[in-house]
Amino acid sequence: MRPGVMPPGRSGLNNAMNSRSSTILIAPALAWLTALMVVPCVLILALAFFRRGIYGGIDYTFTLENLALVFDPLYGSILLNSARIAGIVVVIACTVGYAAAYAIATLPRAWQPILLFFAVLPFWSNYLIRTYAWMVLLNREGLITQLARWMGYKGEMPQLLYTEGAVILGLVYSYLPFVILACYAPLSRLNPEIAEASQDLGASGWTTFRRITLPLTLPGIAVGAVFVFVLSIGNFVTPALLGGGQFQMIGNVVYGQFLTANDWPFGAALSMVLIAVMMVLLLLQTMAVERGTRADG
Amino acid sequence: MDSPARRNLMLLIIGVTFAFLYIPISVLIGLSFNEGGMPTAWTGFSFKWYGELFRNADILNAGLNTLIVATCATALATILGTLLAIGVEIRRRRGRALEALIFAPMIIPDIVLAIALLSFFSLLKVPMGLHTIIVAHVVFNLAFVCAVVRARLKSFDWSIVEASSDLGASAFTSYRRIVIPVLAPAIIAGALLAFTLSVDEFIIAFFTAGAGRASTTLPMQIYAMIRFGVTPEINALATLVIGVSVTALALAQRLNKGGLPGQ
Amino acid sequence: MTTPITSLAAFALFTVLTATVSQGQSLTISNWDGYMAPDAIAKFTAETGNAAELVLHATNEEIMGKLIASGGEGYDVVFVSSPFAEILHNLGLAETLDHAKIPNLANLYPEATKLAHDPGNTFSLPYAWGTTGLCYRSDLMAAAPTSWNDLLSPSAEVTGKTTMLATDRWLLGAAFLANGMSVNDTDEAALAKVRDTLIAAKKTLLAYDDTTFYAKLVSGEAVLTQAWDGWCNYGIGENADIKYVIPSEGSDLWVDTMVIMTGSENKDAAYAFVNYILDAGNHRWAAENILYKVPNKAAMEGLSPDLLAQFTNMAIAPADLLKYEQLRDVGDAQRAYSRVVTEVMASR
Amino acid sequence: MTALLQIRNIAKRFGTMTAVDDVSLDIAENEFFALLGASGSGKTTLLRMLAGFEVPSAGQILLDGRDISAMPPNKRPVNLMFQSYALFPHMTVRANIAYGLEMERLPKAQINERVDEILSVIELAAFANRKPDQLSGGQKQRVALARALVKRPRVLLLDEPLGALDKKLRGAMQLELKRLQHEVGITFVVVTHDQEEALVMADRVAILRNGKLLQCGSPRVVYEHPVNRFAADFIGVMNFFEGQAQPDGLRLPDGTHIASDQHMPTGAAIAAVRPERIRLGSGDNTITGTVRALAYHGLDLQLHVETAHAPKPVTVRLTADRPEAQTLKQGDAVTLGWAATDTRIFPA
Repeated sequence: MRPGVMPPGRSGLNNAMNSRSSTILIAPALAWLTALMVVPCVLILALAFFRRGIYGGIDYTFTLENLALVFDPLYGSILLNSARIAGIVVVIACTVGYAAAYAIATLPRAWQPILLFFAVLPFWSNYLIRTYAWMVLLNREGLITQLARWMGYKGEMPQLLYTEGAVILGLVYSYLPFVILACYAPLSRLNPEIAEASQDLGASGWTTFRRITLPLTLPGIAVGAVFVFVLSIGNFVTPALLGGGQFQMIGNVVYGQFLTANDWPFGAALSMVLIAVMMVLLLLQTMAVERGTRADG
Repeated sequence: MDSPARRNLMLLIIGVTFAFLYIPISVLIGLSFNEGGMPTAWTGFSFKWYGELFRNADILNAGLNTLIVATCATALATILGTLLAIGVEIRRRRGRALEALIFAPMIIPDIVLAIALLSFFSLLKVPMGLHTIIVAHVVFNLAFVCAVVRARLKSFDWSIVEASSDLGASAFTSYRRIVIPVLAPAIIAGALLAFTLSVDEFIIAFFTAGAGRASTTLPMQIYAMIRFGVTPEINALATLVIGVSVTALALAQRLNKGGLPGQ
Repeated sequence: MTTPITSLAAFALFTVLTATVSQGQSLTISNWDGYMAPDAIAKFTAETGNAAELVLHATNEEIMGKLIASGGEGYDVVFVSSPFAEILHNLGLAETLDHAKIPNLANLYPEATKLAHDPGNTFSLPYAWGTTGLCYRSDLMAAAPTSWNDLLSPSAEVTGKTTMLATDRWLLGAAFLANGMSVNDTDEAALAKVRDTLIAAKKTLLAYDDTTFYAKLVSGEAVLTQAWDGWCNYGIGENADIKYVIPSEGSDLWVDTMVIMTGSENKDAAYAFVNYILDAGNHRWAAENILYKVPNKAAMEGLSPDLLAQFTNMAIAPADLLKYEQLRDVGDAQRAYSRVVTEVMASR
Repeated sequence: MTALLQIRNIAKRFGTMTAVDDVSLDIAENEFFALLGASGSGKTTLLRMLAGFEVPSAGQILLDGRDISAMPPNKRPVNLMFQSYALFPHMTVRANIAYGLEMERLPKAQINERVDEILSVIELAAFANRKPDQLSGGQKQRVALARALVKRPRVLLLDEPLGALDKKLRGAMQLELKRLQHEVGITFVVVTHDQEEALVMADRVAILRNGKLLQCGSPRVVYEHPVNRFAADFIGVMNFFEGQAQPDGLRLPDGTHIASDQHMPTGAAIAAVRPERIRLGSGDNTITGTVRALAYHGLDLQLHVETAHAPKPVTVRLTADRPEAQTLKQGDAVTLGWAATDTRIFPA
């Protein structure tokens, strides 16, 4: 028994106010989450099995049409395309984010918290505003064009805004702080002597990174990657604002089914796909983390 | 290992990353003080757009709505999330299902939660308005508060609660005088994060809001401003909103050294 | 934190308050933002003694979703485009109008009582009408556009600087017209053709834009856009080089209407409201300020010639407007329309 | 006279694990009592049952003849000084000490008076307004002690009270605690794994092993007359020789006879002798062996002598300044002797 910190289950606190008080403490939040998250999500699952009324609304007859439609080539291709864009975002964000986190972790300990704070800060400021900032920078008459003109560039500027590149850039920009945070956590916990031991045993800096540092910090990258993928594939704001409405991510289709086409059952079926993707990725990530922790003993 | 070249490379990486993160925001902040208001030309320093902002009834109305939503959602989420964190930490057996349920609101795509709540409210014929946004925000806010408080509880010395009990305090007194005050920095930090999230949250608010101005929040107003023609006031608004977030986050960080979720 | 119970109580109180406020007995009117005089509600209340609350919707689809979800409850008068008024009528949510209660109906142009979607104004009252055409920067184009094909297969000069409307029916409308089809065509082959036209056009597009295309014209980001005439006028108001043209293949006739809901608990007040809007002076406000044509003869006749000279598309004769086909409710074919739009959006 | 604290056949089971197994003890008024045992011996669980943090699975705890087994900790006139001290980190020293008195709802003036009094006893008056993280380990320990003592409990329980202090401070604090106990006249029950600490401080010591009480008695009794080999092994260092019991001692497998004044009938038995009872040269019992290791401890010299009679080397402690100790070196052949009265015989 560690001195002082009684492991829950053996502590006197638990005897005095144990499982019963734990239940009392947990109950309100659990009830809230059940009523306002679990039940609505189950409702969505159920909706997916009903017909849409001719003018929207729900016709309560059972059907598998909506689920079948999800795998229709049209929506299948939208799903794949969303996954492709989200995948590109993940790769870029994780590469840049890991590099930045790695660089921060090499600096003196005293600087790290402040740098990390400033790296994360944008993540907590308004998403729409951060996206809008890129509209200001990228549009044809925007700051980047102005800058190019000012520097003497005379030709026609390539279209920057309303392109797939702009959507990817916007998503990377939005989620990069989170990736830096997720990658920094395992990097900062890494015992520097492990890397030194590797070099002492004859490995080069690069080999040490590849064989020691990277595998040990993989769980952080996995967390970052899953978050970024899930948030990107379900996003509808960035494609709408930076894509000029020309790039349909699965999030936009769900949005459209609910707010434009008034086809709630199909929208529900599509969001089931999003939930499924999220769950599979979380499972994979949990497995990656467990493998990681087993690997480092 | 720590050659100057390597060190310079690391500083370069950090410099480039921070430039990428901060240039867009800085541009907005800069433009908010541009007399002309347009990115095309700098016509002089001015607070004109801030003045415009405070004369814009729609923005003020949305700002007030946001304040109501964020305050109520934060208050509720702080209570529920703190109790949840303590309850979970003193629990003997913690199933994966419970952990997943607590974790879910942080990872579930906003759009899914948004449409789920929209369907839920409209099927139950709950009239939508600020109150529906508030109860929806509590869902993810309480998860964040819970995460921050649980992080603090990991290093919490439960023997002080036993000591309190040993010295004659009832369970309630122990919570009131020992547990809550010791956890206070984490609880306040969690509340500040929840407040920030609530102030900035757009998608769920957008779907669970009622009709019209009565339940338009600031992010909804910003979205409308971006979609329906940009006015220079938006830069001033952006600067203020960023200011609020930065202040809340800095306070949270100060109170809860290194204890933000994920850290 | 010290008084969680107090904050809980405050929240409960607040919830109750918001709930009761939204249950008020006054009229609830839903309209697009900025589509009515800001003081219209206040003046209506002052003149008739009926309290009213204005709520806003961003799109037809948004208000339709709400009306269908709620079975039409909670709203008294809604402003929607004509195909959506038809849907409300088909769902039995639109009140059959008692013309005796709307004396100002007499102000309407005779043409406005013969609209295809609702001849005789049995369930809807036209509020504004107009055409969908091309809004462009005459100074940045070598030759003025004349055809929908100038937009759909643009010259090199304007490639990447065009926008189209994002709303299903009008997006399809451009391609239907360009292909010489009805804007309400539901034939499978026709839809396939339209889809191909739009996919080809997408590659040359700057963006889909319903709301800020005029601003893009003003800034020069775009030079040629698909536009509703009234909205093009905002651009014309800021830059005289912006012009509006109805392409040679024609346009649709769009009509935004007022519908009284059958579920209204205060129908007399609802009638009073639509009658108030149709008053020559009140209706004129819309033409003068939002620069849309109104189907109100008495209102239009009071417009200043200067306004009509600046915004030439406002001068079109009602008889000419009626030459164009209206968008109609296509029933279940709407799903096929949505699918075509999704296919276009998903194409790369 | 009945004992202040009577522990009657108490047991505690956690699931299938029995932490405390049928322990009975009487602790007298004003006694300094030590519960001694290795980790996992059940001593802490026993202490926590006395404090009220664990409910016994069986048996009773009587305080002044009253059963308190089911009384919650906050109602017992018993206080615990925690191993981690468990000082409230957000309160000053003064507030920490006053906390328990506030729980008794004493008048403010009286609380202040008693806090001041105890602060001067522990000599921390100057630190009254500091927070725990501004104190040294020894100061924290004294605050924790004061916080429990100020309540004037019938029994003060101390869980490894000196465990977190460094070795030097620990020695000083052992005597300090004993002095303090004498001064305040309160019964102390100390849990410790450090046998030296128990011997130095306690009036009586109870040795626990695997949840069972091995022996209870004064330090001299448990040291000189352990009841079995485990008690003998636990306290101090002991040399063991296994063999068969005989009327006047024990016969080793190689035939060597070990004489003892203790008698055991027959069967496998163990002879035990303390290292400091063994001398160089012959005695009632004499064996020979080879010095394998020498360790100089300042006051004495410790030898490990390999012999033919036991698998482990025999440990011998000689006073370091004796002449024969000066010349000993590794590999020397030595003769070891000790008295029969110093030999204990236990069943194997």
